[in-house]
Amino acid sequence: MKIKIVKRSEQNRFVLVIAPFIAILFSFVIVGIFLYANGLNPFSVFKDMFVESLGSFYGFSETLVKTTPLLLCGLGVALAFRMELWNIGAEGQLYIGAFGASLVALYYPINNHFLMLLAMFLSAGLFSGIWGMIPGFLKAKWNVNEIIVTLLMNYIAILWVDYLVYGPWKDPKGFNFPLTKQFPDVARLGYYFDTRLHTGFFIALVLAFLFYILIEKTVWGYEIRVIGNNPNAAKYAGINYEKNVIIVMFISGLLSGIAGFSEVAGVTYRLQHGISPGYGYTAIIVAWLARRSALGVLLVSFIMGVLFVGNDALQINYQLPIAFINAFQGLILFFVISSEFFVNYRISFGEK
Amino acid sequence: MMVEILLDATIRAGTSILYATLGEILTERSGIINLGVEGLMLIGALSGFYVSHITGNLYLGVLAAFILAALAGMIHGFITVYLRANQIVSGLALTMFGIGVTALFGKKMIGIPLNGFQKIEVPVLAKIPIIGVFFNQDILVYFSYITVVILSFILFKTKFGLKIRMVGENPGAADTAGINVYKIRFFSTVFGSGLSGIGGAYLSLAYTPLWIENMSAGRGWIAVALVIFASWYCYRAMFGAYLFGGINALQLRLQAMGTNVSAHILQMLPYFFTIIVLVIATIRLEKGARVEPEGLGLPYDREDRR
Amino acid sequence: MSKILLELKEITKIFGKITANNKVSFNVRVGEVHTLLGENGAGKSTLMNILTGLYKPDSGHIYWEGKKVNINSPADALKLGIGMVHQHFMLVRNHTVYENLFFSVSKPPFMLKNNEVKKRIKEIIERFNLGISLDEPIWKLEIGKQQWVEIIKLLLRDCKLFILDEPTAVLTPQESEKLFEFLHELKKDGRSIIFISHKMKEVMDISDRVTILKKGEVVKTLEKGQFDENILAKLMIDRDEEIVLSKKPLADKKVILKLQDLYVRNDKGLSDLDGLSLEVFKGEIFGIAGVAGNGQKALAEVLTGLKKVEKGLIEINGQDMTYSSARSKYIAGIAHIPEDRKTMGIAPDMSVEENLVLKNFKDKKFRKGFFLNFKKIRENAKEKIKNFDIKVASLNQAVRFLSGGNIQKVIIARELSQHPQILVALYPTRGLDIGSAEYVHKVLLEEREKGVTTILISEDLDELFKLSDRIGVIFRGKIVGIVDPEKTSITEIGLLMAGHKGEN
Amino acid sequence: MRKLFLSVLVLLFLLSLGWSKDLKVGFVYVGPVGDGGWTYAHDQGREALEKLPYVKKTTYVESVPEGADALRVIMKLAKTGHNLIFTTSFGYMDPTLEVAKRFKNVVFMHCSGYKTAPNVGTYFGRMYQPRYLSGMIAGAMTKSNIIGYVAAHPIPEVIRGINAFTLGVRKVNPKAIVKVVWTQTWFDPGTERNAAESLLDVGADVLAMHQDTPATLQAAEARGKYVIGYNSDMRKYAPNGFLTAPIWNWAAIYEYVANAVHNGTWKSEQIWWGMDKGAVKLAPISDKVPAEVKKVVEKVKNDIISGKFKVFEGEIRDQNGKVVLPKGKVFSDQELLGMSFFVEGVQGVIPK
Repeated sequence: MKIKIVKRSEQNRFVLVIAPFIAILFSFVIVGIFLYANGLNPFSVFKDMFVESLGSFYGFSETLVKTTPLLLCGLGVALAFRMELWNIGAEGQLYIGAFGASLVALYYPINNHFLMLLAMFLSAGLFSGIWGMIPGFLKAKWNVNEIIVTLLMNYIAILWVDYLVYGPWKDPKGFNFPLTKQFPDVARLGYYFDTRLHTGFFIALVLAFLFYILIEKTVWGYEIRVIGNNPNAAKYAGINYEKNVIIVMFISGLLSGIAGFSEVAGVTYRLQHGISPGYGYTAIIVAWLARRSALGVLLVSFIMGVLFVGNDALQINYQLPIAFINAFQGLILFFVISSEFFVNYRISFGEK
Repeated sequence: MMVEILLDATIRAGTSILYATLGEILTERSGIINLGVEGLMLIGALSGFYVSHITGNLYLGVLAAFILAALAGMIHGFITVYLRANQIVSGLALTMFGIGVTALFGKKMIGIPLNGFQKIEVPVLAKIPIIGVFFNQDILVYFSYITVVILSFILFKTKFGLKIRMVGENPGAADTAGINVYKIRFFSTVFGSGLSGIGGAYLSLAYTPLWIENMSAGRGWIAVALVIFASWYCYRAMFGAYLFGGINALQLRLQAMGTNVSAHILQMLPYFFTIIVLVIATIRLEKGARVEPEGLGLPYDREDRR
Repeated sequence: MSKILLELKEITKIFGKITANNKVSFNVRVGEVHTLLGENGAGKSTLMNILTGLYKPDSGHIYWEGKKVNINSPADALKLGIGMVHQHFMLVRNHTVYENLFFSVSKPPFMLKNNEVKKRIKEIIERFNLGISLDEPIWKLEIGKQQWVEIIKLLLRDCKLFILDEPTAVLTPQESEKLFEFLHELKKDGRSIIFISHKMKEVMDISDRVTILKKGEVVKTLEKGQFDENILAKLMIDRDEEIVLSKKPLADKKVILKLQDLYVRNDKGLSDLDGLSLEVFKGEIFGIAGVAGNGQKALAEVLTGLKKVEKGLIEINGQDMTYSSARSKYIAGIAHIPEDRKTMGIAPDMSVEENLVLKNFKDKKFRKGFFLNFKKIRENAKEKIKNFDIKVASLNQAVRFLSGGNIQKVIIARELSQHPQILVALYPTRGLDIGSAEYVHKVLLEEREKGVTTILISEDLDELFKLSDRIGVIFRGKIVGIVDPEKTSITEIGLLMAGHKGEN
Repeated sequence: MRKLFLSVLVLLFLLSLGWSKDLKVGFVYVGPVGDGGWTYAHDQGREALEKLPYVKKTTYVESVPEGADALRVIMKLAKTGHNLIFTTSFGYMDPTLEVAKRFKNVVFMHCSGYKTAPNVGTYFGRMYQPRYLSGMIAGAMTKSNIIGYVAAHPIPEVIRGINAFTLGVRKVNPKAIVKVVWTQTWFDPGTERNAAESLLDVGADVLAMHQDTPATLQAAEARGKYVIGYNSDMRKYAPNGFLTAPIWNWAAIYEYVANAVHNGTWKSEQIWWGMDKGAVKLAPISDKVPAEVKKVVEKVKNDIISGKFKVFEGEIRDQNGKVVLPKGKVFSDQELLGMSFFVEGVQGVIPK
């Protein structure tokens, strides 16, 4: 018997879809063994995880609330991926979007509900879009590495918001705590069914749909697809790479910024320190697992939402520390990335 | 006097970042990006602390930090080198994993004091004004100087370093020259991870001898940025690490001297500064020759038909 | 008869659905030049990659000096004494010549800087009078020099078997001559050479034996004296007579394209075009001959607007077009068949129909406002596939799954669909099988009949002689001579290609 | 429909008053239990509760971000039958109230906030009292008359601590000044150590701090200077330089609240206990401190406990010498909770 690793000449659709799930299954098995060794019944632990996030209407709505920022940031990152750009800066773009939305909500007394939200939306999108455009511009103009610039700009964005909430934007009646005033009612997104599910989720859905249309159906999307597939061919076809880098990074930043808008207007109703617990970083993973497609981002961000909300059950029902959950998620990721190998290669067992 | 104090704070604040940066330089020189530095530093910090606490020997702690971080780096190495998977995502997973695992196993180490590395004055040299500050440090700082020299020496003066650089630049060429691309890349990733682990151990054994969760507090990410800042050169990494440490030290000292500057704005400066430096460095590049290893981030598959 | 050095028995290698080598057997004797002849895609490169340990065969055995061997890695091959100069050089561009050669010395020392190593390398450079500086980074060397660096590697390793994959493609005739002299010396030294080439004349000159490969299989191995150019061509092409192409003379000589004193720099800041001037008449096929790397690519890129001109003038129909962008120029009527089909001409993972509008997707007929008009795109694809006889499984098929010839047809169909005034064709038949190549020739001549002006850049002199109305020779970024293909000789062009000014 | 639902809830609530005396207590932590500081101290309190016979179970959820996730976690705890929930960070204030609206039969206790509801109380400790005492010790021990204070984030709790400390310093040593450096961190030992050293560099010979890590203690110990800890008795990190530490004892409050709920006597109140009730303490004072100083401190401590002495009692001047509290007046709790100025003797700036 001889085991050989052979590169697949054509992608096997079945493996493509099934590999990540098998990988997740594997990590569940390993974690299950760990749980069992610690005297817990792995099946009830995992069951509770899913019951928590999917088993009730409320849990489901919470999962969607958690999905929203991941979906938006994931779309942003995925769009940049489409052009082979690594936008690691979704986290910072989210903060800048939250800043833009809050700027309007706190300092512009618009009394119309719709106009207020629209203004917040636009302000969030504009600020974060420009924020995202900066690394795009540097990339286009001087070929400065966008991974590093976006990564560094995250820190600047977070520190900027900290500066505001600890300083000039602090709620004067908030006993000096690092929070802004709560937004007026007109600056809050509506919520539904007596849950926290808010309009932000539907905005995200619409944007996901627009993302799909934009990429797959429009002339501009065609340009982006050509660039992403073969930048030389794009240049040859007269597609302006530099211009599109800037535009794509603008929209990419904008999408993440809308996540910031959705969080402050739909969930927290104020700007505060630590508005995102790392959605922007998770979004990179989301976009990658989603293989850059809108539908994929929707699916993966939902699965991530399920995991996040399901974690509550692990902590509350079983007192598993958050550290365990982090390690668990790292493990799942390791397995999923490794499974990619089987998408690209097959192992054949043949006679020597 | 003030200069010496500031320099002293700078060196010590920069040393853990320096180790991590050197580790990442080694890894990236072989063509592998490892965004798991933050996780590796934590693994190094915990295992260093743990072993030092159990054995009472700080040196064993450093060794343990190196070995365990290297083992964790092996996961990344295996996934990216042998399974040819996406390096960025694998690195992010490593960071998540490192944060989780160290918090999980570090619970018992919280609140335990440790007698860490002490300063050792180098005779004569320590007496030189200003420069002398470099020679009144703890052993890990001295070891970091040596690491800079040795790593730079290995990378640029020896056969072994040429292998690493070739593999990072053009794995195909290296392969036909009879170099085992996979082995070199794997080795560089593992060894580089170990160095990042020592960076973590510097925190838990010398700078602030204690263990708490997440004690690297983002230094791993700074190291990743510094590799670019240093354009993959060891001595520049040293400069960069001290620059970062220095700005932080300066920021705090300006406060202590009663200057009215926003800490948040000041803390932005290093990042802002790095972006500016990065842009200038990129613009000034000699055209044609790229600074980064040309094979960086690309998996190598011998049978890949293009 | 001398001893057998290497013997391959029934080597088979399969990539996915393609059988690259099917039960290939042949041997190499000590001290012979054994030429492998075959179209691109006949499986020569795959076979050589197996020999050098880059690929592992799916079945079959290799015998080296009578012993069965397994070559699992390039290191194994080097240990045996098999060395190869790949078509794509295996050099590290950012490293110096010295660093690139370092691992080729036996037992490389621990320290990079080593006078012993330096001496050994220098000896070889001096012995063959190569004039290469050890401290120069590779990217600063001319392509011919880079090849010598590759050859020095094999000499340093004291290889018994040299494999040279189309080594003359990047050389002037004079440089090739030098290479052949060198190969004779190797032979005298008792070393064996596997030589891969398309150029019949060279093959005739140098080969002791020739093995012809076709579609992954060995057709025949012939001893010296058993073959001449005709026999070889026949075995290779499997066709008795060439279709003779006739072309009508040009009606009038109206200048359609005028280039004056063009200067273009590349990324390295070196001059790619160095004061190039040229006038092309309407309706002619203007051939550009020259050794690769003398500015052909830059010329094409400038003409198609991919590259900016540093200095100079480009006039089309008397109109200054020097500084217009790629798109507006294309619309002004320049079509482009790029040098490298797969890396430039197509978006490989996108569908055939989408690739067929790669250049004109912005046209009104293919869009509805912001959106693509998929109906029209599909209609267009159907029409092109029919007209150009493109073989596809479906319109949605990713274009990378097509054969090389069909990919070229996709590109040509797309480029010609806009009825261009000028066509810039780079190496349009490179790597195509004879059938596809002839099809391309036919299309080019048809376009000529329609009044399209073609600038044909090719390294295949036969092709240039066959198609061109005039041939300009490019050397170091300048046109150094223009000749009439019916009145000139290969020798004259060869001299021009080497930079010797022609008499005219 | 909703009305019906609510009335059922109320009914259930009334019924529950009848027999359900056993407690299931939930805790929401902002950091990991392993932070060695704030959350660690709370968790000590939780462990104390576990020993009570009527406490059936305690549950904690750690590292809960103060943004969108808090509400979901608190809700989850309420839903899983926890009838007493402690939320231990200021940022949980609004989410706590939000959840409380829906779970009228659950008692919520929010730490460090100011908003209450019929089933929401607040609690905090008058940490400024032991801070004052520690300041007296620092003032007595300094020779350079410069005392360094490694401050965390500029929120009222920290500012109040600095002020109380400074008042204590000035009480025994009117010439001494307190220099403040903000680290903007709760636990980053590296930066905190650096900050501590920056204060030592400008001549401070006694340090005080407000973070969760003992980095400041280590810095002082290494330079042979004195240091005052925080959160819990951290003397093992600075065996020579450690003077004392104001420390939390949350168990006092937790046991009181649990008992009240158990007995059905709980009412919404704002608990702000001081040293008199043992919610905050001063760790045993080091032998390095002269006996006469100890004596004075002991006396003031007794006065504080007996209520004879108030820390923030006029006349108090701000940094610029302006009188902010005339003689004989006392700051109200509201004023204390929102404190945002430095008293005379502090050298430093509150970031604006």
